[in-house]
Amino acid sequence: MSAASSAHAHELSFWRKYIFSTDHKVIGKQYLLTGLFMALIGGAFALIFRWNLANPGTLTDKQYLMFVTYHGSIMFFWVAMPILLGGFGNLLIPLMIGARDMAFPVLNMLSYWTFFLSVVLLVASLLVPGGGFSGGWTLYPPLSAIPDLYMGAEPGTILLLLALALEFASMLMGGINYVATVFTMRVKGLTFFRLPYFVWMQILAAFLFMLSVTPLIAAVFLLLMDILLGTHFFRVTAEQAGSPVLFQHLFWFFGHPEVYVILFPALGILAEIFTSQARRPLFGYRTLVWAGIIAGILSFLVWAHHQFVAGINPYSAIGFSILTVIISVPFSLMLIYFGITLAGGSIRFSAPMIWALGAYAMFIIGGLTGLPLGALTSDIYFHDTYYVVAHFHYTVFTIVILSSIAGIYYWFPKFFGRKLPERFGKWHAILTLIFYNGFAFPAFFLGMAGHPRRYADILAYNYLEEFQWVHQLMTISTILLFAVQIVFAFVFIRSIFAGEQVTDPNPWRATTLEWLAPSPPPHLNWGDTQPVVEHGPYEYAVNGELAKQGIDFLPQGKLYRLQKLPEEVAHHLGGKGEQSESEVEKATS
Amino acid sequence: MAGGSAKGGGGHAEGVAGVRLYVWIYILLLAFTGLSVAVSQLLMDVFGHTPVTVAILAFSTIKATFILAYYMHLKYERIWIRMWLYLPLAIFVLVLIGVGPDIYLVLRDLWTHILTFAGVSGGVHH
Amino acid sequence: MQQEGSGVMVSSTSAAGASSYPPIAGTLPEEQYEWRGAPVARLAFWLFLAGEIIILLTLIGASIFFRLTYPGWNEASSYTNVVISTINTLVLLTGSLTAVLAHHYAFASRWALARLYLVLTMLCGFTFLGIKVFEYSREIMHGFLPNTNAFWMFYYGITGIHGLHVLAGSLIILGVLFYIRKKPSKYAVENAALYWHFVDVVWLYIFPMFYLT
Amino acid sequence: MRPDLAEGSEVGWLVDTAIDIVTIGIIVVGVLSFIIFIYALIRYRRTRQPFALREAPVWLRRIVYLDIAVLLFDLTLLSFNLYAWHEIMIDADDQYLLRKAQEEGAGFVRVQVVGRQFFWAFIYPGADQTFGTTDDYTTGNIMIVPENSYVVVDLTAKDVLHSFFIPEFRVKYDAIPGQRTRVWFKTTEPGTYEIACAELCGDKHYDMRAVLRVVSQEEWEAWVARRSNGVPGIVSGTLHAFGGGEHRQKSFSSSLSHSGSVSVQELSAN
Repeated sequence: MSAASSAHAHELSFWRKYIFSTDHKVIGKQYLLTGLFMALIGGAFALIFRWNLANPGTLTDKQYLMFVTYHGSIMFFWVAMPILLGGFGNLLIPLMIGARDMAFPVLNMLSYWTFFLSVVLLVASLLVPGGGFSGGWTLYPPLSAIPDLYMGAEPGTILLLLALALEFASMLMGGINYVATVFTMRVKGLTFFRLPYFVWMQILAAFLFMLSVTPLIAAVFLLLMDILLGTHFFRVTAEQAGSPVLFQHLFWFFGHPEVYVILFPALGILAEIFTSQARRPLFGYRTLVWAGIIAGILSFLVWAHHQFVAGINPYSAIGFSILTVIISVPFSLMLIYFGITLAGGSIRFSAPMIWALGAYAMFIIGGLTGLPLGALTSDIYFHDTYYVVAHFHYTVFTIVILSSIAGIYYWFPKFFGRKLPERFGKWHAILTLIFYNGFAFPAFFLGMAGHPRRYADILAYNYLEEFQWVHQLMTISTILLFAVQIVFAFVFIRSIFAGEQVTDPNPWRATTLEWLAPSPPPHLNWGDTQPVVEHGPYEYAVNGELAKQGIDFLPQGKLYRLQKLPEEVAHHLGGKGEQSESEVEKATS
Repeated sequence: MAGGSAKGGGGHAEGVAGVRLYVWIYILLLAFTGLSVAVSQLLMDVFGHTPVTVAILAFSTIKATFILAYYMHLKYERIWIRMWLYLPLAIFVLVLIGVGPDIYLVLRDLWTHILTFAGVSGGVHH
Repeated sequence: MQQEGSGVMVSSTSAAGASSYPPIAGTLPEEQYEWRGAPVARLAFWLFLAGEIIILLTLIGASIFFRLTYPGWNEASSYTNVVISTINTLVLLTGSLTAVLAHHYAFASRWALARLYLVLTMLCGFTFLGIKVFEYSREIMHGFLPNTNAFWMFYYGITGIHGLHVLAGSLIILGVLFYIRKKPSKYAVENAALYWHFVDVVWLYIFPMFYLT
Repeated sequence: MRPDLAEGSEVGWLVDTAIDIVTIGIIVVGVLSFIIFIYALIRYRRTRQPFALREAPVWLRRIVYLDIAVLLFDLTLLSFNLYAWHEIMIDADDQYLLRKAQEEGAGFVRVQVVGRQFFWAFIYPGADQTFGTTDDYTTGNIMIVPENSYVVVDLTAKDVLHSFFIPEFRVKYDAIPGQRTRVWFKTTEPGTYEIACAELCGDKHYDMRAVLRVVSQEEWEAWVARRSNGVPGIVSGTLHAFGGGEHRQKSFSSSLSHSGSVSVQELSAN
């Protein structure tokens, strides 16, 4: 480090500090806010097409399918991934392992801006002539392979595919960064089996994503060739043949692990909240870690259960069905162990806890209702009906919305230095749960009635006509659900700027390392101190001396003051002092 | 060996493999390339298509092994790095096993039925 | 070595380096972030390479299925030019040799030689691309287009994506050449070389699959 | 909730039983887990239990064995599914079904179904009982099969993926361009059912509706005779008998315009 560069560093401009920042916390917040904003857009799309279902004919058929498609794509790739991986991962991983930043800060920044570019392309794909792609978020060819012929939206389709590719690239950068960071930058004393469960889940998710997404990237490349160059990898003409089933395989080889990619961080969030709010060590920590690893491995072996009636070999369907049922074992183990963590605890019904409990309960429903879909014969009837819709909303909405908002309520004080209102949080949770069940649960009955998905107008069918009122009920619930989230959006923004200030860096009296840092943590996180880990991550309900003093937990590590600061920290601290002086000058002059 | 890292934080390139070894491997690679071309051009008619293809792919695998082991230093790495070669190969095999039976059936049907069945016009005349 | 216990301060001056105070991204010598002998740069780059390997393997696997079932494959593949592709193979292999030599000299801190060999590798890359463009134009003039049949679509798809990788590898080397002027980094050179070798290995399979058989 | 099962449908019975077994299983487990969950929340709330227990009781530490029970439970639920899948998908090749039909004295009909945007074409072999000959007969959006017969349906698609779905018979399988897939079902009594498309196939996906008419043996023979004389097989009256609300009729008649004496050329024209 030369003197020249140190002179520059403490005059970080607005752009370097908030926009093109390499600080993991700023990048995490960027991901989080972008994700939440996209969640509003995805939710609004859901409202629009649900309105059409309650009042058929409001939208044209193409518009209806376009909103359905973009709702799915946005919620998976531009909401779930940025919030759970980009947002929480970036915010928490370095703090939880006691590092000062990610292993590759510049790569981290690039990851966010690649993601941002993908958002721009996504929006552009909606606005180009012909409108957006409307062939479903699964992109099945041949419908997507000749968009001009079948869907009438070639530019939109190409842009959507490019946006997807960029999103994958950005998340790959993030995943590589997470794994490299956790493997090499853990603080002294932090062995692998002392990592908080959340960090375990994040790196497992990163592994899963890296190993599963690449076949889909290849498939998207081939699909783009089909569209642009007229090849026939996935489409069939009278003279030349490709295989639509091949795309489905490559898609679901990614698609199934992808669900776990977003599920694992959500389970990590639940583990953190359950332990600190029930004041109890995580039951069977090591077993839970192994369950996660086994579930991750198994997730590569079950993909074809999405294709039981899609023309695959009926013999291999049997194998995939059995493996699918086996994968319920590690997940039921996780749920049982989380339950045991709660039972025997001293449960505080705080706002994040209510969200987390709601997520847990909904996930039980989501997990169980997956069984009729994984069982191959009942899947014949349920395939591509509203039963599937209900099932994946019980899993994915739980993961993406309930767990994420639980995490937001839980870690908001740490990262913004202010609180989200507690009483509002409880009402928010309860109302969200009610309206969420109001739209998701009736879908089970529609699925039982054999109502296929993605029908713009069910009045075309005799046997479906009587269910119109169910759609209206679901639409009303969706509107109310969305309204509650809009209120939350306002409260969220207000709390960032004008919420109640927190003074205690550890308001939940939690054990993991991030609560040792000041709220909000400064650049390079630990200042002139440094944590050293001495315990496992969940030392709650401790006995002995501390308990007599009314302290029921043992922080995972202790902060030590450094005698000699690492060069960059010293430089940064010096810089910070000067900067605040200059701010004072500015304010007074 | 910068930094004095006793566990060999990456300074493996020297000492274990020298320039001479690299050049020898290069010559080997060239020899196998020549062999592949010769076999494909001369022996295709003698032994038939499939055996020659298998042989040439075997030569390629030998060449790839040399590059991976020496040029990419996997021979000197521990499992934590080598894993990133093995895992993709495992995934490849996995996908082949899962997809193979279906795709084989599908494509076999496709090419044989493409003219008689997929286009209705091909098979039915009125 | 730091002693635990209340009041004992941690010193960051000890020789143990990374383990006595936690790493600060971008401030330590690179080899001090490591996990069981794997420096973080190499670990991360192999993670990336794993993804790349799967992409290429997926494409090659798909081409295997089509080749097994498409009756006209062998006939179509006999139109590709063995001479040009053999020259290209030699160019890539030579690039691999120079890349590994650059790698070698970078680790020996002989930067002038490392730079020279990097430049040679990059020239190999651009030579390859030039020959490839010539070959493509020749084939297109003969009327072989990506949508001609199953062979040609895979030919253009896989060699095309491989060509993009060669381009990327050459540009990475160019970037590394600029980067090590300011800050000599053996891991930057190593990763550029690894990428080159990976591209080379992929070609070793493309060459027999699309040209020789 | 499910539409009434078509009388005597064997596939339907298998699928329904598979669904019932799994559904009852998950409802029992779900209700039990919710009871335990809510009990735990009430029992271990902070006001009643101010201090958490650090260790779980010994018997709870053995809970990992519960997972073996979970696996057994899952496999039990799955077992009937596997049996049914074997019956529906694997065992049932043409010879098997034909033999079965002969044993039961039932009829045996083969139909080729071609899905295209947004339209189902049903191709019947002519008197020679083979497809691809000149006497094949095609109907559009209406499928006519005789009562008391095994119906084997060969599926394919012309342009994009479709999925052939008859809710009352619990029959569903994708129709894939260039590939032939197959479903079968057994009819017992005359009746009228709906055929839907269950795989997103474009704008009018929801409108890709066809009618399955199971007719009496006499009517079937009369229809076969009429169609071999070149008379349009379907009179619109049969369709209106199916009718219903205004909206429905409108939607159906729009697709009806393709049918009647539709020619194969018209169906296959791009």
